[in-house]
Amino acid sequence: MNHLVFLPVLVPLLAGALLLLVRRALPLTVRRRLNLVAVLVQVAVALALLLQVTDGTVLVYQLGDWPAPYGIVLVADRLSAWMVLLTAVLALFALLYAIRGSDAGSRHFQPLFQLQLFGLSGAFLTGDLFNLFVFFEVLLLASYGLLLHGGGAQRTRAGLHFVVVNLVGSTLFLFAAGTLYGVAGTLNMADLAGKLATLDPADLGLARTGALLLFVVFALKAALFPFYLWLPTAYAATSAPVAALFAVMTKVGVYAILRVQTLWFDDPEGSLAGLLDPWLLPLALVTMALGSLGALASTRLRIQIGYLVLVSLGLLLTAIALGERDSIAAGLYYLAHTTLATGAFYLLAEGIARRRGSAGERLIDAPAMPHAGQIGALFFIVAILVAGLPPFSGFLGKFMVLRAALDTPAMAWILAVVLLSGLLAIVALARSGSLLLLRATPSEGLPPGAPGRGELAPASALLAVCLGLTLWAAPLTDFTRATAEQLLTPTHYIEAVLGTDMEGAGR
Amino acid sequence: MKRHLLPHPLLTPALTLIWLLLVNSLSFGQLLLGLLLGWLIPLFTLRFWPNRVQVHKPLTLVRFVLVLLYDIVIANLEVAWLILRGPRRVHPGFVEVPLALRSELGISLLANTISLTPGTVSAWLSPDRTTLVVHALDVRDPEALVATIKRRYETPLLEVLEPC
Amino acid sequence: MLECCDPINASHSQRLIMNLTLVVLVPFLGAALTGWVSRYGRLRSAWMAGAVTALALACLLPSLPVPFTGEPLIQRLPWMPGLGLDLVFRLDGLGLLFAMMILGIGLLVIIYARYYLDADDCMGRFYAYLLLFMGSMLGIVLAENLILLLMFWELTSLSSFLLISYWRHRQDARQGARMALTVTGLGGLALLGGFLLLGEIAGSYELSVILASGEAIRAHPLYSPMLVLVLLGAFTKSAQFPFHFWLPRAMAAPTPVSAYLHSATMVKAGIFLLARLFPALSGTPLWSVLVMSAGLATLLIGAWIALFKHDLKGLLAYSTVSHLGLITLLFGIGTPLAAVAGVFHIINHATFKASLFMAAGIIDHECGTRDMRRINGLWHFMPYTATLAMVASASMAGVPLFNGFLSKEMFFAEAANFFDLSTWSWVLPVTVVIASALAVAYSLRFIHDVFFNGEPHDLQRTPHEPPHWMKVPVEILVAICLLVGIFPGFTVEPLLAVAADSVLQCNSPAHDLAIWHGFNSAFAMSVIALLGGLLIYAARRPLFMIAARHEGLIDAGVLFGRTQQAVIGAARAVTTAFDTGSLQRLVALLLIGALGLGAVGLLGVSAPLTGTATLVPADGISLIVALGLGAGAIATTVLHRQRFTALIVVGVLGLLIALIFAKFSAPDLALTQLSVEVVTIVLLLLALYFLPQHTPAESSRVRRVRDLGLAAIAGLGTTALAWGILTRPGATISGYFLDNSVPGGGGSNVVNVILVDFRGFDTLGEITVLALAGLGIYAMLKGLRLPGMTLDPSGRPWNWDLHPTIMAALTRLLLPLALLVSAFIFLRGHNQPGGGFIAGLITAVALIMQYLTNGVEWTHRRLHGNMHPVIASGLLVGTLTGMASFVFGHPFLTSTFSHVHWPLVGDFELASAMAFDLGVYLVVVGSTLLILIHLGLMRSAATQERD
Amino acid sequence: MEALISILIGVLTACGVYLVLRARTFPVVMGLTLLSYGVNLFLFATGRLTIGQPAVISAQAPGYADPLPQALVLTAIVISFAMTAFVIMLSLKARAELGNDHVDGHADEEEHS
Amino acid sequence: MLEVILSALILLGALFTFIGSLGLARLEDFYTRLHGPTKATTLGVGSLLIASMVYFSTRGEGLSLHELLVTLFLFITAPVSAHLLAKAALHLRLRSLAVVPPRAEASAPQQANRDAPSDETVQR
Amino acid sequence: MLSTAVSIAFLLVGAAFVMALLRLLYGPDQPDRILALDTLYVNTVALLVLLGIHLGSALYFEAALLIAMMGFVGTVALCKYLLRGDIIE
Ligand code: NA
Ligand code: NA
Repeated sequence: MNHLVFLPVLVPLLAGALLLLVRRALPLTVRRRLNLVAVLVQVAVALALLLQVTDGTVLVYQLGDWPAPYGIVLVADRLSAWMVLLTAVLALFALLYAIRGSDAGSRHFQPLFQLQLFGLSGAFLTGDLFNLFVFFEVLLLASYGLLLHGGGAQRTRAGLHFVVVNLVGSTLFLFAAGTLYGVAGTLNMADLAGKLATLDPADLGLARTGALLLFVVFALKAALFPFYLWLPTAYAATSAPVAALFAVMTKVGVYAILRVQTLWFDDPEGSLAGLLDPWLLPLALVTMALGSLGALASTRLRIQIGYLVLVSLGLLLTAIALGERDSIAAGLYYLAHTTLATGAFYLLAEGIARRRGSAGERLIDAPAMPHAGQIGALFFIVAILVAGLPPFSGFLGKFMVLRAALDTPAMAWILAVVLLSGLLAIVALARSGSLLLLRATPSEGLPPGAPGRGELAPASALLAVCLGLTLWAAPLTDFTRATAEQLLTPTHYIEAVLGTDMEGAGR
Repeated sequence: MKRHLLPHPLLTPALTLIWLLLVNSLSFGQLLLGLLLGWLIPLFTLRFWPNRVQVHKPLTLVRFVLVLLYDIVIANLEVAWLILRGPRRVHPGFVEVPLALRSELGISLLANTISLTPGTVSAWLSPDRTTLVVHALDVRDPEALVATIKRRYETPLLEVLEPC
Repeated sequence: MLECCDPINASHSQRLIMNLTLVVLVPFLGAALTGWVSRYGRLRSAWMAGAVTALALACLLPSLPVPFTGEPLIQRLPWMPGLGLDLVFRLDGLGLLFAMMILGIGLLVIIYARYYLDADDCMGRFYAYLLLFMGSMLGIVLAENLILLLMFWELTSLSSFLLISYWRHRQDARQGARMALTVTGLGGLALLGGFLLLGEIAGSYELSVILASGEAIRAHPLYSPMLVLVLLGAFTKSAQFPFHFWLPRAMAAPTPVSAYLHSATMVKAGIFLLARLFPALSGTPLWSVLVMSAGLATLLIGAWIALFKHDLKGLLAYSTVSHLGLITLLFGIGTPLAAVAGVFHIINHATFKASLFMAAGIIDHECGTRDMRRINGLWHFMPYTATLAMVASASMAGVPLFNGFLSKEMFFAEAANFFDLSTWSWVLPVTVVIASALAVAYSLRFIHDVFFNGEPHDLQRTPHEPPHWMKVPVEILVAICLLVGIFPGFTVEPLLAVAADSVLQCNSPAHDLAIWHGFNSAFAMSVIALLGGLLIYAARRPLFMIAARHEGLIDAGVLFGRTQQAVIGAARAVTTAFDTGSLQRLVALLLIGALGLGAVGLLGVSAPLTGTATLVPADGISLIVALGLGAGAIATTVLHRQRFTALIVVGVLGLLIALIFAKFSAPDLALTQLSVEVVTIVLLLLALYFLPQHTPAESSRVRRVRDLGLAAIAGLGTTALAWGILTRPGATISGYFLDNSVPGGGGSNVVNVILVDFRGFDTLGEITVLALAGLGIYAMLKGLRLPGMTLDPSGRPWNWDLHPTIMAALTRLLLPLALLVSAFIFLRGHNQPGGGFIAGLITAVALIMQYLTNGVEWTHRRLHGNMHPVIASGLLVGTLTGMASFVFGHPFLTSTFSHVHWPLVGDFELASAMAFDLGVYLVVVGSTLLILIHLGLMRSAATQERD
Repeated sequence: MEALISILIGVLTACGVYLVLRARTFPVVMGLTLLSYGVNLFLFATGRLTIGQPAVISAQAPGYADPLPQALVLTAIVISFAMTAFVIMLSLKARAELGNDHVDGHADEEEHS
Repeated sequence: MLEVILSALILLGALFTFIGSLGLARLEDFYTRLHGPTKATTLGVGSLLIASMVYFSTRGEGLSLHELLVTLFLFITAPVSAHLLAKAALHLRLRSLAVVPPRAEASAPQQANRDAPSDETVQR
Repeated sequence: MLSTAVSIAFLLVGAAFVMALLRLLYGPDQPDRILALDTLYVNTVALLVLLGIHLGSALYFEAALLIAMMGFVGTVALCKYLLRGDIIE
């Protein structure tokens, strides 16, 4: 049994529990170092896992040694490993930022951070629908804790909204999972794939409802229109490292949509073939459009970033909705880009806000900031990344998605929305950039307590990773294309999970 | 030291007995387990229950319990009849029972006893714990009720818990 | 159609040396270097920028001869071959021409700017931006791949944004920069769309392929949208009407920037694109109509407005617009000769306009203003500069002996040829002549108004000749104007020919660059234009008055500003219309989405809702419980504004639910539900103390009706789902659990075995959630201060009795009993209803009971309040138990159990799952107590600060 | 019986939905509680209704209820308990930070009157 | 015979459970209603638990006495609940058919009792 | 005979439930409702015991035991709220 599949879940869980245990026993600096070591280990583990699955093997880990579909399995295919690595990398930089001081305000930052990673990795790796629910709850609750640390009316309100709407979402998840279990009698996602493909026509209505409700839940997590309203405020309300880590949280929803889309709804012979097709693309496009309008309308930088996240999510889901090998490959490349770039943007935004005195992140005039040159350059680069302008990964991803969209019937729509929302994003970022960085009243010097240049290092490093995404786009897109191929031929996944002699087992 | 190891000598066998009741078994293994728990739990709860309870006249206690059970049955029948006849026939009233019992546990047990027998509920204890106000469902003669309570319940409790 | 002769054989010559890549990359790297060296002295950055440009030129030199062989040089560095996107560069005549202009004029601008910039302007930043721009521009003209071209195209937009906003303290600079970025950004995105389509049509993004497949491209059904998108890109970049307005506003940039961007480079990128794709896209009616009309309109409008600009740079800017229109028009006409003329005018315009901008910069620099109404008679102050400027203006006006005349003659000839007696064909030559007359007029104005026309008005300082080296670039450019104008055959002809060849993708038609072609229609038009220009300038005063009256009537820039404001306003409106910051709306939208899609799922197919299973008959007690539950739920809803009352009813609901679980064979669930219920009630009560006791009636009627509707649909929907499932015979995987629970899991309570074994991982996640809730709440409590109610809800003081004696005394009695029960439930859980979770809750409740009845202080003296270690060790115990199986090479959480026989004691079963359950127990106890205790402590914390 | 349970699930859900849509935190918490009752009952119902056949293996048992949904409901109960606790706490925090218990933190007229 | 005893016990228990709730529903003020549940607790549930003990003890699987525990718990807790309810009702001054002793309704202990000897459970 | 007795008992306990539920809904005061809840706890114990006898299953015993305990805590907490507002102080 290859324990490597399990390690991305185990490492943060153990680390989280340990950090909780030593909360009072060890000084903060030691705990920070422990945390950092754990995340570094996590990155290494994720990398090792990715290398193991690059050749197309699907690694299955049967928890408790119970075979699927009876026990819970963790499944690492290219997609899962990609997501886990992405999470770990993002977490590393978010943590590097946090341990410079912003974690001190929280009573439980260290364990919550690790448990959030536990939830994220678990959600990406699990092959069981109900277990996915559990991990959703883990990562949500961890994120609530992280979101709410520190006070402030805005943060509390955003947190309340975020929590309540997600709780309603959790209820929906249970209704959906229950319905699918009621019809198909199983919870393993690979097993469900087989059962849902060969449904008794009489059960079709229920199964469709279950699947569509599940889609609603995932769409909520992915902040798809019309369920996106929670995102900008929630992301804007939290502290920078947490917001950066949140950048991967919506991707859990995206991941889940991609997973079920390819696993359940892609087989043209299956009973539920094309179930999401009428919805996913239009909603993705509307999300993109509204996101770009929101970005233009924002009066605060972090709200604006939130809306820009929506734009990127729209593009991402467009790529998934197209359902082609190339589009999914493009989407997966873009996913990595947008996650890291968004993370960097949030880290940078706090740096900017802290240098602007009382104006903070509000898009109004403020005294010129110290180190404006460095910040300006970083802002410029991150804006280019986020707006999808050349020459960086954002452009490449967008280009690839559009290229894949070309021979589809909705081409005109996709082109129109993507290009126009891109324009709006440019306008919005030019506006905020010139307000934040160009239009300054004379400098008042460093506000008291503001950090030095070193604070910008994690964001810079994340941008460097994005540059890496650009330079090594070819091998990366080779990988994402292989990932897409693997996703579009789910039989391998299903066989790996259920074993080949599936017919003999069970009932 | 002894007190530390076995804080409530009565509690251990009681808990062991209850354990055996719980598991519905008399096996030696369960007895051992019961003893273990009966020893561990008082150790843990020692701080919650500092004053040692001493039962002075076990026979009186047994008689008290039997009387109580008998009273419960009788009172049940009486009150059932009252209820079935209809609400117009009841004559409720509050009576004040002056207390001879001093300990918290004693007063509490008395109050519980009163409440357990249908027709009376101990409703209020004065702040100085000298008077227990009892609500009775159908009281024609308050003094008699108070006397009954003191005689049938308080006296045996006094004998068992506070003999001096 | 292209009257193409023998096409050039586009064989790709691969060279090992990647010098083209270097040409493009050197400025980028140089930009960083330049910015860096400026720390060590501002002038060093100027030297560095010059050196970088020279280096780039040097890199280009070895390849200079290649285009003249007639074959383009193509160099490829693989990047993303799978996407058809490589770092592939191409050097042909057109690219060479442009590269030379970019580098050559770039070098001159660098020299010029060294003297132009003030001491407090950050020079390093300026040169860094300039080099960024230069590299991007070189990338455009040398790119072989359209997507690569586009990337550099966008980089020019971005770097020009930086250059235009260089004086960031100036509002016009910021606005101009943003406007330029917006318009060119729009164009860039359109171009992306166009290139995507073009690549799709041609099957490749490489120019070699595209230029060779013009026929196929023009015949493709996607040709029209593609062309429109590409032209949109070209027109916005080249400031063609109606996108011309950004260019004059970009004049807020330092003049060297204008001299560079708006003569030879940035705006020429659009023209370059027209030339580049000319063989592939031109020759269709659509091309002609779009390109000609844009060119013509721009030519005329630009010239007209230029005449009336009082701002020196404004005049030059609109003149640029007009000349760009001219070149566009030439490509629109589409004949090979017109294309040659277009290429020629690109060169000529670059030289005279760059020199004019530089001259304007000198004037601005010396006078402190650019307002021609104040600047007069500079001839007396700076005769040398005046001479240079007048030569360049003459070239701009198309006066013979200057280079502008030559290309304008070719232009007139093409315009005249266009006239073929068809109904509207006269429009072109006539308009062209009018525009040229206007050009003559504004050139005249530039000369007369600035250098003559009386004395200057209130200038800040007395102007004089600038430093010598500031004039050198102008001298060089003016010299080129003259040399080309007089000796075209010796100077420009070879470069023009090779450039034209590559534009046409065939050997360009014979063209004679002589100054004198005889008395032909072109000459006549030239003469008319010159005379007309003189006339117009003579009549300038009434014309100025007319113009002043209509000023701002149709200002595309203002229109753009309004449009942008309108778009932002609309964006605000749309955004706030959706995002009202209302949770109720958020939840309602989620519910509407779920209900809608759920309905689609259920009603979208014709499947029966009711299944075929045999049903369980209802019995009386179930009916009563169900009725009670339903009534209770409704009562909670109806009474919800009386919060405490609603809370009591919720307690009943939990009890009845537990009863239903018990009734339908789920004792474990009943136990769990009961325990959770009580803890929840305690929790709600703790919270209610700090909240209003009543909910105000504040929902509007509409809102209530909407919510009732949603609620009703949700109720119907879930009823339907439940009914559908309950009436179907189930075929599930549960048989496996029943079969393997005892032999495989070592427990006969299958539910518990599932929880701690089959799906133990779920449970691990679940206790993590519980732990997280505890930690999250604890974290949230920090600094939280809330006043509780000082009076009870009916307005009376609270009861004096904190801890009623009877209650306190008896609940102490209960503690050992409850703990015993807890142990019982824990130990039997694997085989009978129970388990770690319920046991944990019982323990927690037993302890909470102590808090309830004896108070915090009393209990805290007896119970250590720090629950974090308990939670942590619970999590660790669970995890480590799971990890124990690693030792035996089994996966996480693999359970083991064995029956141990001890003498006397009997059979004991030891299962690893019990250890796991212990972890569950600890987390439950720890978290529950952590939550409740700290919530209960909140009021005491409000008065005295604790941890 | 199936109809009874189905309707019950519907009623609980409907009441939960209505309360979740209220403007004050406390009713929302109550609504979430009712919703969790509804969904737990639903999840439980996916194992179909069986009377008197708990999934405790014994020789005499005539049959067994589907244990899996029960286990799922158990997990769901615990999770929703944790979540409820969290929301309750959050509503207190909101009350402290926002000065009232409106879910959006609006101070409204009725609060003053 | 066993069946008869069982049936009688069951019926008795159910009957008293019912009467208790009937009292709760029928009686006219809170204090009198408070007496109802005592019936359900004591004789009602008591009889049923005895019935259960008898029933499970006579099925050949050994003695079943753990029902006694339920009784024990109920007998400790039910009176305390009743006491607290009455205390709350007095505090809230609910309508009473009987005359309420004035000091039992007081929100604060009367002055005379302030100095009464008390240990930790009494108001400071 | 036993099953008849159990059936009648179910009816009686069911009727008891109805009574308590009515009191719960009708009130009129909060102590009335708490009392109704308390009564329902006791009635539930009765019902579970009956159910155990009816189904011949001892698996309901723990539930009955737990109700005796949990019901008490619930009632105490609710009463304490009425008396003091702050239930843990
Ligand atoms: Na009584
Ligand atoms: Na003038």
